[in-house]
Amino acid sequence: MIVAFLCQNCAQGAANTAGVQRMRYSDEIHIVRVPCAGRAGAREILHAFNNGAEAVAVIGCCFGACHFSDANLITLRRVKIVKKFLVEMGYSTDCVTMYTSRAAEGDTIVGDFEDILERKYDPETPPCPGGAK
Amino acid sequence: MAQSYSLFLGCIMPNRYPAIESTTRFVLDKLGIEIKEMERAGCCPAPGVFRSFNKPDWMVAAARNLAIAEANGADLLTVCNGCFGTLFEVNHALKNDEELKKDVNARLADLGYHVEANQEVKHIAQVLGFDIGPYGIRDYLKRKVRLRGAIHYGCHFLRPFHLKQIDDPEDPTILEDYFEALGVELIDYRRKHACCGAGGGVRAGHIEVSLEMLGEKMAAITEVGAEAILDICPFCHLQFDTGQKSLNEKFGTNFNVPVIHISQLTAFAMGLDDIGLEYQTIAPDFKLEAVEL
Amino acid sequence: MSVFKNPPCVLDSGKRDPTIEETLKAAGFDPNLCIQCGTCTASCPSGRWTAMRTREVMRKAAFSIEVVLSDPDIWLCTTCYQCYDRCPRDLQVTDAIIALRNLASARGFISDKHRKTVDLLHKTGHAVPINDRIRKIRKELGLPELPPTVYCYPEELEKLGKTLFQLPPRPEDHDEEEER
Amino acid sequence: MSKSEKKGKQRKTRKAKNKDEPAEQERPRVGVFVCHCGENIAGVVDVKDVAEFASHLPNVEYSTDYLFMCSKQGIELIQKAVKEHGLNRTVVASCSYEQHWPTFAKAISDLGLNPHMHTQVNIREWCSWVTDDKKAATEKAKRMVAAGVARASKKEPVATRKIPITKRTMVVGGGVAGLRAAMDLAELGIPVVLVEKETSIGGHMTMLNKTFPTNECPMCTVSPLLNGVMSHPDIEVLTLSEVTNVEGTMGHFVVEVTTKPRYVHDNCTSCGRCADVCPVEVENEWDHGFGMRKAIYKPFPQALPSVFTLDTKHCIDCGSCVIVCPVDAVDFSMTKEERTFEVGTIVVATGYEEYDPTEITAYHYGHPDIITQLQMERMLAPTTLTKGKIVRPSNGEVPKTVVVVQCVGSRNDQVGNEYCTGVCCMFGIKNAGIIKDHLPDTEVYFCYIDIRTPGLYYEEYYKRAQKKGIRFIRGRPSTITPDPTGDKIRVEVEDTLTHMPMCIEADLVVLSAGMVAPRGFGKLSAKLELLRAKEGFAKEYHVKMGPVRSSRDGVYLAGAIQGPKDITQTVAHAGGAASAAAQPLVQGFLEKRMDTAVIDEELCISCLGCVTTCPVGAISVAEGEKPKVNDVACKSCGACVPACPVGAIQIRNFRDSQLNAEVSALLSVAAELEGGDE
Repeated sequence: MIVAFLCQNCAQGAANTAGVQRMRYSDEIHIVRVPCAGRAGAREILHAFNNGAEAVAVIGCCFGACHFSDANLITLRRVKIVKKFLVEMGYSTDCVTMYTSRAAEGDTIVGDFEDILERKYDPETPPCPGGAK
Repeated sequence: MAQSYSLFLGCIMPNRYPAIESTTRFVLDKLGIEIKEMERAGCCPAPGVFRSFNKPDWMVAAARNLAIAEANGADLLTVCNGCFGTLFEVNHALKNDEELKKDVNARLADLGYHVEANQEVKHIAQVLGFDIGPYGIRDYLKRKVRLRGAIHYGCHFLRPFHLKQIDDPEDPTILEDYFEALGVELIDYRRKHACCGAGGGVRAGHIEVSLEMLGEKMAAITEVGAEAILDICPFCHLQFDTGQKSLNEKFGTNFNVPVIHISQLTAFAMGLDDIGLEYQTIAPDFKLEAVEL
Repeated sequence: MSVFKNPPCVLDSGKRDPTIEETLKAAGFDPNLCIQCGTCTASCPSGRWTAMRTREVMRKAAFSIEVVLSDPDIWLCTTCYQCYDRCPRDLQVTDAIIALRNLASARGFISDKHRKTVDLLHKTGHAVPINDRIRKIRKELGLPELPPTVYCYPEELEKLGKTLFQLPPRPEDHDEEEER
Repeated sequence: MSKSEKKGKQRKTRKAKNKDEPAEQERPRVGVFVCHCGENIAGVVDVKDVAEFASHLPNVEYSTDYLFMCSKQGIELIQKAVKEHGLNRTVVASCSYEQHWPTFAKAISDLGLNPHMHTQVNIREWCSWVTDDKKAATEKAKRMVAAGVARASKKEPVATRKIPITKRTMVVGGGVAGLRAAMDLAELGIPVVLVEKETSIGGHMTMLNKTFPTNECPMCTVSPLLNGVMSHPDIEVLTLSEVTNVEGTMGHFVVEVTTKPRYVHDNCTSCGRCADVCPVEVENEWDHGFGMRKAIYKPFPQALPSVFTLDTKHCIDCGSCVIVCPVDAVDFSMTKEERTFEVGTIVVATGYEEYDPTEITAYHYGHPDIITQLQMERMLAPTTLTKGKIVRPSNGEVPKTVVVVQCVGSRNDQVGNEYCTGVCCMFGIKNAGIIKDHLPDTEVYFCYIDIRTPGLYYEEYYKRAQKKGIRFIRGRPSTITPDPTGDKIRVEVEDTLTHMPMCIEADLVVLSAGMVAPRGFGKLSAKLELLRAKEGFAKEYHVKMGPVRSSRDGVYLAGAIQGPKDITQTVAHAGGAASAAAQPLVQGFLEKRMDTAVIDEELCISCLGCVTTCPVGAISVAEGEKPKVNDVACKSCGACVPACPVGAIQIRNFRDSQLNAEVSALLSVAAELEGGDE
């Protein structure tokens, strides 16, 4: 199961657009609504892993187009820090990533989903914290 | 370290207007630029005809020439707009497309070459007009010319602009500034930046159309009373030189304006008397007038 | 009866060759983006003397009308790039013409005169080969009689000729007379 | 798994300490409503199965499915269930939050519940529309509903607060859009500050000679508005002024305005003696090269405020004007002034700028006989050097051939303006017609790509121009070149309808340059924190439903700053902006949802992580105190929450506990469903 934290502006807009355009992505993607990508931090991401998430994506607006004055850049930094935690814990850093997407373009977010899915199933990398596979 | 270039001869310069070659060598020598010969180089191949038949083959043949210059370890210098067009474009394409480079190298390997596209392709007009420049050239001049000249840029030196980015193709000044420094009085004429009509395989395939286009240019040049046409491309040179004769024969016109290449005029200003105008079809008795400095 | 079924002046939308549009798109030119403003035709030095209308060539290409390949029009472009530099939609018009010519060549639509140029390249390595008069002039100018080009290396020349620019034969139903 | 459970428990015990955690609420009683959305959801998801599954979830009291939950019947169904089963939370599994959260929230708030107790689960866009496999989609919908129910169980009521606001508006830009907006606002009794950077108000409209489609005099049209604004008791007009700083939020902006010195006091009677004696004559910017002015000047006779301006850049300090002024209005000692205004809303009406065609080098703009439409308007104006006559600027002769060229800098990817300005066809036709009217013997050519004249009386106007004998050529000129062998301008164009390239030997060429965003708008938009479209114009909130709102609350857009517009559209747009800007001011207060950040002072360790993180600067800290959240400024983004190392700062309804409950439920249900399969 993959948890995707989507900001209520561009990311959820993109996910809605993807739906309207009847694009296809894996049913393993589960979207969690947050007001801004900045709301999802280390606690949220690690909570998802602790409860069995195989990968976590945090998706916000494009850089420079954040609706909250670049709070998405703060998120980018936070995700990088989470990756450092994961390294220290001996896990792959691939299973958590920050993405951006455009509300008007559903394919941007479907691409993000496909990317995080690929990361999850990459057999070359050590297992994710929550992943049993 | 002295500047050096791999001199790309092409076809028309060595095989029709050797005087352009000899004056180019003279000018580069005076400027202290070392020439590295490009043994085994061939046709660039021409961007109009050969690219039209088969673009991939054209790329491979051009890449072979680029590879020869690379083996010399010196940037490639052309004296012709057509060669510049082909080699610049292919070099640019190879530089920016790794996939393409792989494909081209795969075919080049059969011929025994390898291209990296790590060098520049330059035109003599760039070297004279920008690198040396209208101010820099004064140090090398022995005399100036007294001439009312009409400049013809040709097409592939400045166009397409987004690739070349040398000067604005609608209103360039690079040659104007340079020729003025040589003492030329410049005359503007209608459709100055239009094509001479030779390129794109039109001269080879449809000579009458090619001549009509030339005729339109010649009429404008004659109308303003130019004493000579100043060009930077041996193919335009050929078109102007032999084309005027053909026009006169075919349409009964009386065009008689000699054409002078940038290398020839520069060599003359640097003190070389024999710049080979006597071998040309139009006005073989034309003599340049010198103004001593 | 059947004579009157398909008037020759009506475009038969079924008789289209989609490879034309595809080839242009692959060459980075989407002919459907053309707004037919005529900037290209007005720029064209050839169009002033011939029936060639760059804008029309692009339109025919967008409609994938096959005749655009066999027409001599595309061979009247001097590749001067004025249309390319001025197109308000930033379309690569000249490159599109080259792509059309490539497609025409692949189907054998190459004039005999152009075939001769290719023969020269195969034989001498040059589109314009040297002659005796120039050999003499070269000597007079203090240049080597023959430039050190591939012409002096017959083996390599032969190899090049076998690798590059092998032109397909002219289609039988299309003869030179028709072209002009 | 045991390890993670333990961790979760640890967190829970610590979280329980958070004082601001909603006090013991009554036991959650959740109702789940699964929508078919016709076939949109039910065609892929087994909605009955989902509803059945939901009924077994913790806290769920009632669960059902229905064809269209958003229909009147669907809403009644929800309201009936709430009443009958004593529900205190609702979950509707249907479409997106944006589409129908407000619908269902209103449905329960009508019954007296807090609207925030409604949770929307999007099983359409995020599930049925993106999944092919019916079984997988149903399973996914179940997981989503389970997560939604868990979240709903944790939800807390959120109050809506009324915030008093400053009843005053600032209008930036004194063109026709700004004037219209200012007037409309003032008429509603709202005090307005109008900020204009030029010496006088009126903008581009006062530069025009005639307006389409009636060929009316724009000065006559606009002057009642100009005078009205100048004399309105509720409008303060600041000319030569620019916005230099903006602080605050909707309802209470603090705007700093800098006014450049005019060097002439307001007691100026506009007698003009100063200009008569001024020895310096320079080009008048207002006339775009078709008029001169003195160093002390009024840009045009009717300019308002009717006060002269001294241009120190060109003044030679001779002092003649000081001597002749009968009222001692000229004052060299004036300095720039900075003033601060408190306003509730801001209307941006900075207008457009004419595209500078120099960039299109093939058109050789810069030659005296190649001019733009705005220059043509000035040439036709009776107050300029030509006295309204149409002449060739190079030699003053009457042109025998005029070419009007459309789409200059519009519909042009090369210069980066892909858009159609939409106005040029009409003003091009207008000026072509006026030229033909003035000079019937002159050939007027009109080169266009497409004629675009939508709207009443516009096509008719075009038809009238055709009747006048203007030669319409469907083709865009490739080059416009001064002839080196004569004094003509050669326009090369293909008439695409006859397939003929042609060369027009013109005496005068008029370029219909498009409308672009004004230079310097970048600075203003940065101060106002507005988003801009890639074309440079200010981006509207929504292209269809919010064309007068900007990306920022409390800032509205009027006229061409939102995109090219003609005068009619500009005035209508400005009226819309005025009413939008007036709405909260007339109401007298703002309604603000308090799902904002809250700080548990007991937990807070004063690390100030939240203060430095807050992207809108809504958290402040005073010496020796714990940080405080400004409820009005807080935009509820939640960026502060992860910044807090102890979880002391939370967002209402996006608390750690609430978000974690949703994720836990999702993942545990996922494991369950998977386990059940095996």
